Amino acid sequence: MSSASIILRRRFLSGGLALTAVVALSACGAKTDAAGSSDEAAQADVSGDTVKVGLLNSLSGTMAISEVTVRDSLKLAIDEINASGGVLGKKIQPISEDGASDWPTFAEKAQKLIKEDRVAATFGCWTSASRKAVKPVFEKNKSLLFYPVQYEGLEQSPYIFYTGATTNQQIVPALDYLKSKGLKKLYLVGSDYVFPRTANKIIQAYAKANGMTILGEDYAPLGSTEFSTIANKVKAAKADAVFNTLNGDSNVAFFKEYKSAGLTAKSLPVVSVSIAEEEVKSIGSQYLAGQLTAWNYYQTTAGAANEKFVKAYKAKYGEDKPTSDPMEAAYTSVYLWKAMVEKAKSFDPEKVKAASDGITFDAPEGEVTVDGATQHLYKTARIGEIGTDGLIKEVWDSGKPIEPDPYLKGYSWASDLS
Amino acid sequence: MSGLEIRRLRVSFDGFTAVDGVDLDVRPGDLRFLIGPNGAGKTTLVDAVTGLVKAEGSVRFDGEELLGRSVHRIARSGIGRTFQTATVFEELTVLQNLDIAAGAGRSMWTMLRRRKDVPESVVRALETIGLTDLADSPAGTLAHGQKQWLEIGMLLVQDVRLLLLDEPVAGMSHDEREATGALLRRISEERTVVVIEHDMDFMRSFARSVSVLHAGRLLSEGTVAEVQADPKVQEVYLGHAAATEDATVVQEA
Amino acid sequence: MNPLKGSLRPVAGFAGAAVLLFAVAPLALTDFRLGLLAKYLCTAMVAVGICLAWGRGGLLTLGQGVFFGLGGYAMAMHLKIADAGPGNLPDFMQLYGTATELPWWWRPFANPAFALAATVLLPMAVAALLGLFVFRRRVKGAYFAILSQALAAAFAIWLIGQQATTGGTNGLTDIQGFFGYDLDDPVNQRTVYFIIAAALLALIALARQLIHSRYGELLVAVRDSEERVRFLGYDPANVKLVAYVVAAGMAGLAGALFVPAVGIISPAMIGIVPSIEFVIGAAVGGRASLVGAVLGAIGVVWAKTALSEEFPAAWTYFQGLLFIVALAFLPGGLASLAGMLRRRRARQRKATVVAVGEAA
Amino acid sequence: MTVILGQTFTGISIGAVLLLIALGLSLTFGQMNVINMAHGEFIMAGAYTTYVLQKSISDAGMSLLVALPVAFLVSGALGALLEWLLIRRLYLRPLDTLLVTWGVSLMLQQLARDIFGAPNVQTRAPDWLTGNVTLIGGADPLTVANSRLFILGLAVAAVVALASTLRLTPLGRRIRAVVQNRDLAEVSGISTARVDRTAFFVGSGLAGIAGVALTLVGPIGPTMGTNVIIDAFLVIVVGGIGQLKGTVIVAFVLGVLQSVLEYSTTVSVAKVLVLVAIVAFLQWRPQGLYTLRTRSLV
Repeated sequence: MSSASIILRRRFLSGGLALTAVVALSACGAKTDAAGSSDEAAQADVSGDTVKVGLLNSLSGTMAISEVTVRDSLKLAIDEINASGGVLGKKIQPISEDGASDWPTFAEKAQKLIKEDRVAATFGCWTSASRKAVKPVFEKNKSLLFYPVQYEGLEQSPYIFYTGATTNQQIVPALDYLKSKGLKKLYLVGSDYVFPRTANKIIQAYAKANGMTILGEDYAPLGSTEFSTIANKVKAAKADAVFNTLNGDSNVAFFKEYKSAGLTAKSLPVVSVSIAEEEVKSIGSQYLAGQLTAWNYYQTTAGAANEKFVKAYKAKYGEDKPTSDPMEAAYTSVYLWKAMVEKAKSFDPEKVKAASDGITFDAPEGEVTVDGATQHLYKTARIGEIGTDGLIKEVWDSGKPIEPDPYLKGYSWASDLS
Repeated sequence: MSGLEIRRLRVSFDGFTAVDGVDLDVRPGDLRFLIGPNGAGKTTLVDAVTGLVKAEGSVRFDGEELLGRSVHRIARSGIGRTFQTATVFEELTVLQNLDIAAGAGRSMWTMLRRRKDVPESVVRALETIGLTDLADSPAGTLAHGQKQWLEIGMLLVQDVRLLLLDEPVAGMSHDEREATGALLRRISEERTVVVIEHDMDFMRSFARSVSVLHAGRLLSEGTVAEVQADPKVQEVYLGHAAATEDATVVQEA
Repeated sequence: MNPLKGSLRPVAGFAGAAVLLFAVAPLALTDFRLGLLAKYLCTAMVAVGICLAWGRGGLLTLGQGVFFGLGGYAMAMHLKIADAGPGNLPDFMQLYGTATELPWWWRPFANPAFALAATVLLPMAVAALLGLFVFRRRVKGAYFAILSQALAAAFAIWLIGQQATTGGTNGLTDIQGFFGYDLDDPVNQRTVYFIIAAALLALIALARQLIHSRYGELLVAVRDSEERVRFLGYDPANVKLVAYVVAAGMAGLAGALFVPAVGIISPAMIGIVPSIEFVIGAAVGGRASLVGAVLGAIGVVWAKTALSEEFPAAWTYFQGLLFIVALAFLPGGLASLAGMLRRRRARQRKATVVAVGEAA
Repeated sequence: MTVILGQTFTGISIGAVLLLIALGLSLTFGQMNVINMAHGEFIMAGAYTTYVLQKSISDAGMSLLVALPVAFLVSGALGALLEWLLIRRLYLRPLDTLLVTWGVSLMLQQLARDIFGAPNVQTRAPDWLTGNVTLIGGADPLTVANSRLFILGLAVAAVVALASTLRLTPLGRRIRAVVQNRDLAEVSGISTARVDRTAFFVGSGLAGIAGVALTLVGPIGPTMGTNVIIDAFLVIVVGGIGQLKGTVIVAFVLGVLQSVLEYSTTVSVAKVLVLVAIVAFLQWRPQGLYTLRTRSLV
């Protein structure tokens, strides 16, 4: 990052602040044993016959709803790998930490995993805010994070692998789909945080270039559950479709209000990018049947790999537990790491990174390939329709995996975005 | 004219008039007792004078209008009161209670420093109210009568010119009453004192003048003897101890 | 009572705390754990203010997150500008914003002196303004507590809504330098810890002075009987205002120092829940006792880290239980237990003296 | 014109939800001066009751109607239990009650998570509640959702029931006596402890009913209570302690204000503006819209 270079690598000691003279003395005294080693990147501890990896998810707080499922599928993948011999002959020992839906806590726990537990890699984070909070921690300590959730793009940290979709693998295909169906007047509804605001900026730019019009753009605070006014606004705008980037609880209230306002999937379809099988279950297909979603994976996605994944997941966690896109991306991320490590023949993050380009995996969502340059995946975009049974049925896919383009450099209309 | 001067005082709550056009004059050096049956408006009158409740009319003390001022400004202009139930700062010591009462005019600088020595007025007040030995005990541990004395002591160090005392001897033993009465008499030589009291014996022993309130109005005013001779007062206090007997007691005193 | 002992005890206490914080902790703890301790000490700084405002003044400040956040954002804004370098926008503004230059209300924070002063003065000014409105109109007790909570919620919502200029839910992250010193360097991290420890001791000394001053006595008087104080010629609104504003300043300083220690400030530190969490430590340790409040705050956040590492769900139960036990059954907090023990010992000693006296 | 009317109706329906949530508080906070932060979790208990009942009663409409009294009993029992275990020890310390009940609310949330799982659960609304009624036809029809009308009706019924209970029944007279003068009530032979518990039972039971109503419009999950509790307390604070009419008026006024502001600005801005309006209002009337006047010192 350019900003880092501006700072002189000065130390308080050489700065010679009179105020801290006494303090500095004891800092010197204490420094000798610890500082020497912590100056360098924390070394992963791979000396034993196990290798530790960190699982960093919110197990408490508002985000626990979603993140626990990710943790569960990470554990599933680890169990499977351990059962088949582990990685480089070592069993994986997962260390689970609770980010508690609080971003500074995420940063703290990331540090703990890297410095105290000396994990070889960390898997987790859900919200962009938690990822932004831990990003400097992983970069400074030169340790790897595998981030399994679709996100707003415009980021490329050298120490993060993004196994969820970036915008050109989810939002742009969804817009292409709407355009192909002749739905050109859109209304944007989102939760007030980074992903929806950035997504909507991209949608605005796309619309401008593709002859679509945006009739309105509304944000509700995270956790907001009163949507009657927004439903009124949507109804009055007379749009062709709604693009929904709401998160969590808000979706429940929004769709209940949507139906109450007399709006249906037929009269005014909603495309959602944060509603997966788990959310469908909590909102109810009564309110959602017929609405559209955009993801890279559904529980119903065809293929032997997915059948195996769904079966294993349900066997481990319960027949009524659905699988969803972020869970699948998390599951996949562990296998990708294993493949990278085996290719590099080392747990060293730099070697793992160097080995990453071109790694493929037959994931439940279909084949994915790591793009070494961006550290994102080639993924297939899929549009699904929510059925009355609560499952999502695929109605369109991109045919082949789309090359990740986190900064949308390949799209001329997006040149102003970053 | 100086002292307390009340004109056409009216206080009403939600349509109920608690004080209804009272005129009252109390001069410095007086020891005025305010009596009347329950609900006569005695406490409300004191509340109005000290700014606790809104009132119409006029209340002047040493020529200054008090109505409309906030409670603490009225207190600063030299008017202090006690309450029916003794209200002292239970978690603070006797000394701290008095010190706070003595210090409304202190500068910010003084306030932010520790109390190094005990102010002269506090030492005197401690002696006056006889609590010198208990100066470092928390006020919450005092006996009921001692708390009431502490309240009076707080008024003394506050150096108020008008003291409004609400039933100061309620719950005190006979000796304590006598001591309190003597104390009030001494205080009233330099200050104006108004006492609300139900205890007729106490009133007869120590009052210099008496005002009788009834149903929010002033019923009668004068010396103890004059008031007790007033047929209107006898009517209000019907069933109370015979007026004639009381009158003789007063004459003896 | 032995007057010499009375004056020496706090000095000995401070010296002991200083040795612990400046010598023992840095030697005994790894860099990571020392960093955590720095974070805990920031919470303790907030608790010092809460002890003053709530323990002594009876003002249940359920909005300390707001002042913590104001201090933290003031500091982080300066550090972000400094990180970006002259003429550049902070990274998140380039990413999410449309503006090509700093918003007007960011610009003064480019000046380090202004930013440093603002970390304390800004929260104090906001507290003064709010307190003036609220205390003058005698909004108190429960009303005040609920208003504080609503304020915390509203401030968090507002911050989140201004993504282009405040970083939204992300907050201000990835802070690299602290007045020219690289925060990546463990020695500098250590120095940040020392600054925090020194600030905490200074705040404790300041609060101690206030508590033992005449003002401190008056504050307790206002807490126990506001109306009575008014009849003594004081305006209780001003008395409360001072405690509230000082507590806000302390929270602001804590927020400001939290930023270099943790490298992030976000709305997650501001809303209703974090604001209540600031109070719990003081409540558990003993709201009216400085030592109790500080140790309580450190203990509770430590327990949170320790317990949530092992059993995340159990932490929630434990936290709830802490609140219930501490407040319903031990309103003086753990500090009152120490007091009870001391009193019992004193009673025993007295009994011995009496017995000895009788024997003689 | 349709917009203004529409937003007014929306505001009224928001107000009805707010009223239903705050109504129980007007008894426990407003009358008894107890700040019960776990009130939100009693709402949650009501919502989960609906969910559980729907598993055994498959007809959505029937289960909803059965849920109303059952949720009242479930949440009421929880409330009475809380009162007996903790709150009765704390009547003289309202601020400590706030923090203690916040601890209770944390534990209840975690309990719900352990029993029902962290994700939200779904209930089905009966068909007769998912449609809407057209008030004004035409190109821009003004419609009101059936669910919202149902909640409005429920809120009105609950207010009438509570008001007449307080006014007409012996229980109500006892509650009012205890509110006005606890000591006097005690010496007049009223068992204040029993009145307290009964009042808490009723107030918490009303939260259960609010929970049933919320299943129609919002999510059903462990944190659903915390989302609404502060708004509900604000309604009581602005309405004035001890006055049912204040609660009713303020709930609707805040509802309309919120919806109008939301329409003309954004949800976030509206929320902040409403709070500013509340602070400003308290400058004018620090004790709320209606107050009980007493002559006590504190």
